[in-house]
Amino acid sequence: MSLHRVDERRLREVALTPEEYRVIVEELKRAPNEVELGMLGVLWSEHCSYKSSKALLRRLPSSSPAVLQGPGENAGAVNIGEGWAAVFKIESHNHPSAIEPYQGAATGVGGIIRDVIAMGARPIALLDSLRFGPLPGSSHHVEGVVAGIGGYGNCIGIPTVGGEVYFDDCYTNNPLVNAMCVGLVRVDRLMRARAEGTGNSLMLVGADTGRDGIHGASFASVELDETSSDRRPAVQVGNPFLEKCLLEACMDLAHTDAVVAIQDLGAAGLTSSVAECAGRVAGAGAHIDVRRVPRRERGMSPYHVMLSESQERMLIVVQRGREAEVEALFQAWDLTSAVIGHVTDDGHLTVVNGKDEVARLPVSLLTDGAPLRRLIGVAAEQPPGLDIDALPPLVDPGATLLRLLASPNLSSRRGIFRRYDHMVGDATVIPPGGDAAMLRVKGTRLGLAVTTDCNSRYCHLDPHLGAQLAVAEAARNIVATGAQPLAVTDCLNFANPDRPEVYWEMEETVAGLAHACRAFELPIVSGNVSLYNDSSGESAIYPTPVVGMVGLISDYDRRLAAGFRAEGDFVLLVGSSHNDLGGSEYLKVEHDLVAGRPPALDLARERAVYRLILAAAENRLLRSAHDCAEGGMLVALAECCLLGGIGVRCPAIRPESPIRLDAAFFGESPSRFIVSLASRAMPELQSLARRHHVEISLLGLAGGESVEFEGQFRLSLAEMRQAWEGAVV
Amino acid sequence: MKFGVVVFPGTWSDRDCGWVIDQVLGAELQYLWHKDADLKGCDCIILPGGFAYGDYLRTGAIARFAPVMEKIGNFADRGGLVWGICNGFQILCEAGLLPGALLRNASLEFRCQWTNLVVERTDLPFTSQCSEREVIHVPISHGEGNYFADPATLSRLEQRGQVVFRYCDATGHVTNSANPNGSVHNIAGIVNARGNVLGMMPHPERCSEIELGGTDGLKLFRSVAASAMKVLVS
Amino acid sequence: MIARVIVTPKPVVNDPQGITVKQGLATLGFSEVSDVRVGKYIEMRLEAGSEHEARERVEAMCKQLLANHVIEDYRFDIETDGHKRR
Amino acid sequence: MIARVIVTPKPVVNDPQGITVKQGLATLGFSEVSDVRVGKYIEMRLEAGSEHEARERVEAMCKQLLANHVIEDYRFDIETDGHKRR
Ligand SMILES: Nc1ncnc2c1ncn2[C@@H]1O[C@H](COP(=O)(O)OP(=O)(O)O)[C@@H](O)[C@H]1O
Ligand SMILES: [Mg+2]
Repeated sequence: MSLHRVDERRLREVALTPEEYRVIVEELKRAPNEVELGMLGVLWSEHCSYKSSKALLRRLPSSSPAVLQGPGENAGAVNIGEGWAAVFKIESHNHPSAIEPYQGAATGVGGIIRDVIAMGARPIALLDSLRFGPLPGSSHHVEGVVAGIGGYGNCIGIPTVGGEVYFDDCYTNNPLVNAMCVGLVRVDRLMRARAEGTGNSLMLVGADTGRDGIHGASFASVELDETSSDRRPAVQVGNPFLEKCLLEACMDLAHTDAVVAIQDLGAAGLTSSVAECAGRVAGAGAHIDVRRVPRRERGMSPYHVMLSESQERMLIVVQRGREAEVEALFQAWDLTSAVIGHVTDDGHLTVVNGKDEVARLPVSLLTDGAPLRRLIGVAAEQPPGLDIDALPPLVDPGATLLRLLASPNLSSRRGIFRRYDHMVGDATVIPPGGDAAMLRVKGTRLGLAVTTDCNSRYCHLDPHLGAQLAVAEAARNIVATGAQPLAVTDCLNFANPDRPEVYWEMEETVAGLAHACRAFELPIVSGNVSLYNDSSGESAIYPTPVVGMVGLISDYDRRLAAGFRAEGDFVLLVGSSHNDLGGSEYLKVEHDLVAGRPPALDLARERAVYRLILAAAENRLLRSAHDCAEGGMLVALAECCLLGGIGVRCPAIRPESPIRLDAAFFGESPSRFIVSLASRAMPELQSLARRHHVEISLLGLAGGESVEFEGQFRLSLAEMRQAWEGAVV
Repeated sequence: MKFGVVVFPGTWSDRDCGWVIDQVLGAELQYLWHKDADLKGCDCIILPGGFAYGDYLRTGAIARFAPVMEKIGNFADRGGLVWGICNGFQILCEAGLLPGALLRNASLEFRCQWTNLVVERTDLPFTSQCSEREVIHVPISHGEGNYFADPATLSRLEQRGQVVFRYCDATGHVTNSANPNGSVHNIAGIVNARGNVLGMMPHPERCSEIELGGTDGLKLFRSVAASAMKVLVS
Repeated sequence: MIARVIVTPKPVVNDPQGITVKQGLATLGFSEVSDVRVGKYIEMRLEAGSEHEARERVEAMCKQLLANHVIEDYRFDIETDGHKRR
Repeated sequence: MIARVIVTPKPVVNDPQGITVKQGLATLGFSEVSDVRVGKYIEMRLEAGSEHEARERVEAMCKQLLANHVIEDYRFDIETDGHKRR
């Protein structure tokens, strides 16, 4: 077939390759017109089509008896009992946040909330997983992003209860902003965004459509370069107030059975929402008239209308003849709604402008037509090894502890989360600051624990192991609250996958995630992929597979927090320590090294430790629990003291050879917790530990105003707090 | 005892207040829509927290023109109990039902945290269950809670004992470091001269159950429930 | 017509935003700035029979909604050309 | 000297505040208003050798701090009388 002539520049503008263009012409048996080309361009962008990652994602486990909805819908859903489903998803807004930190982050939050609403669920919590270049250079980004997340979440009235913040050189030009939303819906009210029923109406509700964000999806699918700032008009401005009204109106839709489906408008706007909705039903198509789309601006072409990424809009599939009922529900919230078309059975998305047809494309070509990219992974160069014997011995553990507490990667996040309303909803029974946060399910005794985790330094040193450790850390944070890990959502942030070592990282990461999730019997029910996080090919980010996890406790009265609760309690280390200094924060802060292998993870041991902690929590043996993560045992212990306002007295630690003192204090061996309990509960815990084959050791006694290891060091809580709370903003 | 909880577009503490009234206190609950022209026989009207109309332009600026506000003004004039919490306080100031205004926090940052409040009036229908100069533990969550009144208004407020809550430290001392937002005289809540309209920035509905970290807020709801019986709305 | 309204914090009201902007400018090396006040700017397109009428309407808008007289002052101008240009 | 800076959302950028204020005005009976944009107003007192110099400095301040050029436009004027009056 002769290739239809098309301007190369035009192709680049819509981010299609000549090869992809050839496939389009072949499938259509004609050249696409301008509007069609634009529509295909956005839907075939990496962001929407997953053409570089789809094959890999199929390897992730996605089922368990609790799963009500796995990947493929706007968000995943799991059954949590008593008739309730938890709905959740994580999503990236990295590129927009790099360009405009406040609005990029804010609209990221707005977008993920709409995904949860589309499932019919009421959003009950937000989490944010953030990565920046080192402070103070990145403070402009940090300030903007934190303000943007708070600005949206606080205004809309959904508590932001958790997240994480890391600083590393690799994020200097590519900050990462991932947002997760969790919602609740009655199981029998769970919606799916399927355009069922030929003749049913398609209604567009919420904000008027403007020219904002055209080509946003393609924008997220290319590397940032010097010209990126010229594309800045692509950045949208969020309106959380409008989304709050939209949220309430969508909740009111439950009062009518006239609604068939709800679909949010995100990347690629109307084009993708209509195509996706139709694409989920075999043979379905849609007919829409751009003239009926309410506009914010004059002079918009059909192309603009179809590709606009204006925020705070939803597509509603409504039973024919019942549009007025739905319109009235939105009208009550002063929201505009418009019937813009209807569902067809011709498998095509037809777009008209009044009488003129402006586009007609097979739905399957839009949603599934993008040729998958065959990428090749080649193992990256081995990162520098670590000769542990060459490290100078630890001299002053107290001084090191203070420096670690003040390290921006370990310091208190209070300066950030106090800018987020984390209480609205009257459901936050474990606030941010410890391990996972917990939300009660009102009207029941159920508690949902939620967390996001990823140590990307580990992933850089060994992506396969790093991904497993991310799953394990998330699960450990859930378990530390006494909740059972239930399901996962993941956000895979990578550099340019066309580079073989990056694609290799992706392969390894996905394999690691799959391996750990299978071992813990955790389904991955939703997720997102963000690629091209490298500016101009340099300064690629570390592989950063952020794991969002949800856990369940049957009675939140049995929940555990991280801080010590009572003087005189026994303080124990659960699990065993090894010479795990590879990739540690200790190495970075004290020796300026990013080297070695991340700590080895024994998945069976890790599970055994979970079982022990959960059994002990179930039997109310524990007064507090906190996992050991970055900074190792001593930082975890210090956090228990600072969070509880109670010190600890311990005999000196004299590890048996070959375990080193620095590793005992600051090594990051996984599968460990610090717990406290009343002395009388000790025998029972000991027998429980024996039964689960988990090592426990007495560290000391809670009490006093300092952390003391006899003869080794002593620090007052006050000086520790000053170091810990002084670091991040 | 019937509580009316007003819902504007953008309000979000309505459901939390409703939860406390209905599920914790066990009192009668009536949501009032901003377009309602009738208070439906409520004995105490709560203007809850949130971002009514997005708080665009100024907090409470647009909300105060909602149809329900006119009725609430009349109700207050007749001695009815009106209780503005957070955004509700901002709306009451905008509407002129309480003096002063709420500016951006001195830090220019939103703050969600626990605060201590010293209760300076216990003879009010809102605080009768508190003891004299009791220190209560109540969270705040706002970006614009920095209370301001011109010097004349301020001295009038102080002279007439209209300051009900002040930010203080755990021992009840009113200090600079205990002031989370820069409010003049550490003011966290005020009442009108007649004592039937209360505005406060902190959120009592967020601390009415022990699992949420404290129950001091419930004292205020209980006070209203107890004393409403005595207030005669003429 | 076009109305341009400027709303500023009253002099007695302390303006933390202005102070912060001033500090921010100083950090960037603009230490010649001795005082900053931050207010709002509102631009409106409106229909009116005459400039006089527009002036009265905008005055009413400012009084009722656009400014809070406890903490803010306002001033505005009306551009009638804008109307003609359309 | 006194610099008066006006920062407005760019015309193509969504202005939720303006939209909401317009609706608010309509509810109050000011339905003659067809469009509202809300921006910032910044008034600064500063020292400068000449108006020209002041202009350059304020321009730099706008670029670096006062306006976010991704979504905002700015304009300003300089009043030298202000200086003389002091
Ligand atoms: N890393 C991943 N793991 C599992 N599922 C994923 C992952 N990335 C994307 N998905 C799933 O693929 C589908 C499409 O994702 P996305 O385009 O981000 O959703 P949306 O259109 O709602 O923004 C969703 O159902 C999502 O949950
Ligand atoms: Mg933890």
